[in-house]
Amino acid sequence: MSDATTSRSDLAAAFADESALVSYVAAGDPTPAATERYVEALVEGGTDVVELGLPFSEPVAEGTTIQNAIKRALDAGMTPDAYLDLVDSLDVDVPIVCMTYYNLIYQYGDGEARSASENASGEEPRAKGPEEFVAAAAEAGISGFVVPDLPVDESGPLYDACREHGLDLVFIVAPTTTEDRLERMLDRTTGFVYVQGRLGTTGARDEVSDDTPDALARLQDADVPKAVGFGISSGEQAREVVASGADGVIVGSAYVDLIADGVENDDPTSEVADRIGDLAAELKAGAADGVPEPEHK
Amino acid sequence: MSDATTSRSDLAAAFADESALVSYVAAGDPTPAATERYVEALVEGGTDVVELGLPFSEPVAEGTTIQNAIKRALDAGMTPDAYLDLVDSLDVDVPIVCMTYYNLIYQYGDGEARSASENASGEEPRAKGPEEFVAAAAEAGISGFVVPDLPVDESGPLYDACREHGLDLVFIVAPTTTEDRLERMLDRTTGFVYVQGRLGTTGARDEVSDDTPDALARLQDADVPKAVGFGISSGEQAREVVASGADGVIVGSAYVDLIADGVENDDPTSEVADRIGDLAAELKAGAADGVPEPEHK
Amino acid sequence: GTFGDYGGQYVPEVLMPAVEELTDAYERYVLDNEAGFVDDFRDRIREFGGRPTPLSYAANLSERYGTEVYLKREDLLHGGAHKLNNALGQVLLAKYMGKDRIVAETGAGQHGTATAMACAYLDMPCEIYMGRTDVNRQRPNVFRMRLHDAEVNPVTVGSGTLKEAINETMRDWATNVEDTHYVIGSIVGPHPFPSMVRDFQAIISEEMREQARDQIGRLPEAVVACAGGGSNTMGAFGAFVGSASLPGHPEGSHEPAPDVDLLAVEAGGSSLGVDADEGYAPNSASLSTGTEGVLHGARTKLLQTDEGQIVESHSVSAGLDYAGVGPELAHLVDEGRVEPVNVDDDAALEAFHRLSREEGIIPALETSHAVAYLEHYDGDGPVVVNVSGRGDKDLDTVVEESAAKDIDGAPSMEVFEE
Amino acid sequence: GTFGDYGGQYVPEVLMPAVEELTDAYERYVLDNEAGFVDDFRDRIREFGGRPTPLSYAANLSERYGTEVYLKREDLLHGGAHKLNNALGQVLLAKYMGKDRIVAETGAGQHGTATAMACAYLDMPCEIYMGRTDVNRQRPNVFRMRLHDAEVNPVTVGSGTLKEAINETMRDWATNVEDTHYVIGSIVGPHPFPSMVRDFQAIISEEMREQARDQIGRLPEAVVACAGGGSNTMGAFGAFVGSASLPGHPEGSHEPAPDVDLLAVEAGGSSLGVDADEGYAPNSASLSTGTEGVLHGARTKLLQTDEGQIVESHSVSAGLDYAGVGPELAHLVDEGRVEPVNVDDDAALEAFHRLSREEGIIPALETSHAVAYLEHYDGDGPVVVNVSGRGDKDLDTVVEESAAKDIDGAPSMEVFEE
Repeated sequence: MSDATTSRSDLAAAFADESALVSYVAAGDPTPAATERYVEALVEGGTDVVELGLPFSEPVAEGTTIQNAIKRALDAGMTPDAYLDLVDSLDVDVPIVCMTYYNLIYQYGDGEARSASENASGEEPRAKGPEEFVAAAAEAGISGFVVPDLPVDESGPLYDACREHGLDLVFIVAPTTTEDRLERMLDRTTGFVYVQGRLGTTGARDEVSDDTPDALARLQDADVPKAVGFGISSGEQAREVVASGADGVIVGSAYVDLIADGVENDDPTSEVADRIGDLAAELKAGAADGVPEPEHK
Repeated sequence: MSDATTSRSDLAAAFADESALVSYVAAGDPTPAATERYVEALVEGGTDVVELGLPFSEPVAEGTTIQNAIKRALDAGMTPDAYLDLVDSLDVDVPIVCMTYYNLIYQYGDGEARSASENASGEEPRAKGPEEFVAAAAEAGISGFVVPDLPVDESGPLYDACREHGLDLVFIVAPTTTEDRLERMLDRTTGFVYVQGRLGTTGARDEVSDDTPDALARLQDADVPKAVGFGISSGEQAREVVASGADGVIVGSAYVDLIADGVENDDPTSEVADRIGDLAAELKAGAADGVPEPEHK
Repeated sequence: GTFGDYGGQYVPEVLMPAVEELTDAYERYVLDNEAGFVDDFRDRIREFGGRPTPLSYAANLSERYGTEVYLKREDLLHGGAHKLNNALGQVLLAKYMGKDRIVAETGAGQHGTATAMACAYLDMPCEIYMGRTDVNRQRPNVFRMRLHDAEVNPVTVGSGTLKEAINETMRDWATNVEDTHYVIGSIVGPHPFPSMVRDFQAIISEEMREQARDQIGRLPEAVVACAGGGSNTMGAFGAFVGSASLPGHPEGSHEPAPDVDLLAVEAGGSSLGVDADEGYAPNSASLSTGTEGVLHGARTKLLQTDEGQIVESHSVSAGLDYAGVGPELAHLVDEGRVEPVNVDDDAALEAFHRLSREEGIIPALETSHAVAYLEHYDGDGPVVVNVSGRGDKDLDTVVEESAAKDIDGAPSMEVFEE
Repeated sequence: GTFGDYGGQYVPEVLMPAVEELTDAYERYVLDNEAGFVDDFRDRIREFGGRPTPLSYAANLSERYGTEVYLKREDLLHGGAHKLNNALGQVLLAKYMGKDRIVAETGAGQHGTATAMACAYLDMPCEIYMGRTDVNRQRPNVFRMRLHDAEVNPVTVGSGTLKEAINETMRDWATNVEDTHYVIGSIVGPHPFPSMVRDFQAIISEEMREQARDQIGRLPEAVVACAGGGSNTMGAFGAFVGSASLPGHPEGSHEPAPDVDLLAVEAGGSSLGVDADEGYAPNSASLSTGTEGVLHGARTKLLQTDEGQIVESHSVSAGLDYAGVGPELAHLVDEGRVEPVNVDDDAALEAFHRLSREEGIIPALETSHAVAYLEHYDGDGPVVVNVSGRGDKDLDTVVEESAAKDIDGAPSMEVFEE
């Protein structure tokens, strides 16, 4: 995606068919080249939005599967700059959302930390903050951000930077989110809203949470697309979630499980990519099946 | 010594030549038969008084040498009754002093402890106390007692029992003993007074303590013989002590070292007995050499 | 919720309602003593915990340094460290809030033990997350937690130490947030934790002030405390700074006392700085050398790479071995109210031996850093050192390290050589 | 110097002048507070030792037994047990007497540690005698003594345990009697030790009475304490019996209180009785089952053979593992003032787990015997249990024994199994 003109309309537009598939992998797991290949497979399989993880050393919102993916990526040398290079080199026609933790975004703008040695002259370091990273991300072709450790009340600077660069900021609505918090989030969320389907952390599960219909119901008046994540791993689950009223599903750990298996068995990247593409296709088909008949609308 | 008519005059009489040798071994170290042989050797070597240890499990006044002797004797089964049998069977013509700790003397009179099982009928147990053991000891041929953990102030019952049976009670005068304690001890000590030559516990040393002359000087007016112990192991030391004014020397650990060597090397009892006899002879000769010329008296 | 630029609430949305509920409970029960919560806490920390802990005059150290040295004896608190002040406060608060399950992280096991203890006492189910590496090397504390009937969950991710245990506890909390309270072990995490933990711990400095008045007749010239996450530090400083607020304190005992020097002693480890390539810092001196960032719910000073990845910290003292520090301390350092200093592993080991030998008190290795700083203290005194905990837990480490490094003043242990 | 028929001064003559000098010093400094000795002691045991220790209400045990249970928390005293009351008192007295060297015996190492601590604090050279067997199996306490700069002398004679260590310390004292004070660790030995140690320890029951009045509004119905040599026992009973006398106590706090039941819980070991042929008793129940005799300076109740040889005692708790008992306790039992009871090793282990699990307090194995007796207590309460020490020192033993014997209520330690 060498073209840096994506805007938030891209993200919302990706949900036009009401059965969008948002697919997550961690950048650099296990190598940047593999990620590039996996992203292509995801898109070929029908992915509408790629959520590309920028690995952070303390991924508190992730379950074991994605923690391990992040560890593999970090051990292989993934950095924010390498991430942006990778994004820049992607040649896919769907929007890319950057999923990461706030400290990486925050540090990128830090003249002090980035060049402590160059800064011995004593000049005032530039202030830290999200602006630089957002600018660089926009330049590389990112369409938006999901930052799980940045609740709405702390999101001011990042929100402002996203607006300035035309990027979407996606908030996660949790099962525990209160009404007044929901209002504050809906005031700021653009692109889509990330509906956390269950308590806890990310990770593939066998069944859709019973709470999903209620979670969607209270969002029915929201004027952004609603994508449900946390625990979805099969076409059937995707169908069920979309049938419950979602505009899309977010899947991550199910792909990462395939990548982990590939690493474990030393499978060729192309084989793993095929499996990933197949899973994406299954999920996309399931999601499409779940779209209610027109008369139900 | 099958004759039970010894009296305190026997003990005092043993110091008639002013260079008495008092020799200690632990009864039953390593067997009663060996002890019998060693006692004979001691007497043949010139011993004037045999101090025969009745082994107690907690010999707080003894140094390592005699502690080990006592352990050997206890491990081989020595008991107060076996001790009395041994004394009874000794055939030597010098007085025997029983050296032990108070609890053994005290328990011997205890109907309760001796026959707890026979006493289930609930009859009042006999009172504990030294009387029974003193009576039995007198019967077996003991002439007196040295009880290192029985200071003069606690010695009333044993003193009374000894008087009743015509036995001597020997007190130990320590370098730390105060004048008023010394008076109380001299009121009760009979047979001889045991002058502790140095602080601490029993055990052979290479030199006579510098304090010995002073210790003897303050006893010069006492009308009992004065024997010095703790640390004497050679004829030269014996000479020196007697020259300092003692009426005799007490030696224990030096003999016990020979017994321990014999046990260690599995030497025949007769060989060990010979060494013991030789040492006794050396000590006796040394002590005799130390007796001042008549004109000095 | 912030201390200057530091603090805040950087946690997943799923936890935010719990954090808000906790903030409300903190304000009502702790700050306003609703339902007599603080009275209850004060009674229990006295009767169960053994407060007040004494302020001991250290005659031999005073002679050595030519200045009056006093020791605030948190080593005598139940459990052997200051940790119970906070653990008991939070578990009791969870009970008042109607929570029916407790989770906590632990590194060396001190906070886990204190939490398990408080839960046994207050009859609350308890699960502790602890890195697999730490489980294996801190067996006595694992025994203690299990004896108090706490579940101990080994965390096998990463290096299996404190940072991973915190992450995993946050994940449990995110999963069971409705009925579970997370007892954070230091003045870190999202608001209200840094303020709340400080308030429970500041009972230390509240007592210090009263005792100094009674025993010395004046406030100390300086208070010295070690700083890892910083709970004993803010415990020792809180009432002097004036930020702490626990109702029911003696009059004036929480007034700002700007003339009292406050020295936070960090773990200098084997050397300062961060090795970004290795993702490793051979120290835990985030106040002295760290840079601003966001970790575990708060903006604060961190040991991190240029990119913002958190590095593995190091200290001979497991309890100081953390890449972050409480946001309030970071702020107080920026403000100049608290002076950050540091001593290295060897100096801490020497101080461990010095206090053991000269005052009859075996300090925790954490505390030993504070004691070590006395070698550099150049004020007139009186100076109070916060003895944050006892060193029984550190005996094996100290004996091994002292022999390996030939530490000055370490006694020979040849009594064991037959 | 005697308690009925018990007590006395059965020591070698070489020690008698020292014993007399000590008796004089005891009467002047302790009983008459000459030179403000007792004031000094009270100040130091408060500021250095952490007195008063709390009286904790045990809500969960109270519910279990349907009676109010309180715990007197000597586990919170510096060093982790009541031992310091005595050690500090005696080392301070030795200083007042002008002695310049301390010796002491130790079994499991608790008294040795307390003495080493007090000596470090008061700057007195210190040598501890400890059986070779005990040195090898109580490494942490040996570490602690060495860290406090005490010499530790392993005793290789006999079984290498407490009895031999006492013998050897008496030998050292006999050798160095002029400048050395022997800090006996319990209410045993020749007069004035049993009385003096009781007086220093009775600060426990003095506080207990004051605290019961404040917290319960009345004296307890019963006080329960474990009994080995008996120092924590007489510490817990002394002020109720009325024999203890330390000047400066609150009015009335040492008056005889005949309505308070006093229960001394001995170690029943694996079974009662003495195996005379083996010279072994599988218990340490000298008060319940021993016979009168003379040991270590005093006439008292002993575990001995018919002939009067002292046998090896046994208890899972090293601190109760002694063949004798303090003469005053023997007398109080004969008088009917103290009731001797006993619980076996298994019951003590169960109680160890019960207190750890239900009240958040890990007791010493010694203390666990007292806690175990609550299962048999049939009074109306309130009952006070003297928590003589903390159980950190016993963790390994308890974990091993609990697994080996499948003790009821012991937690699984499978967290260690990977």
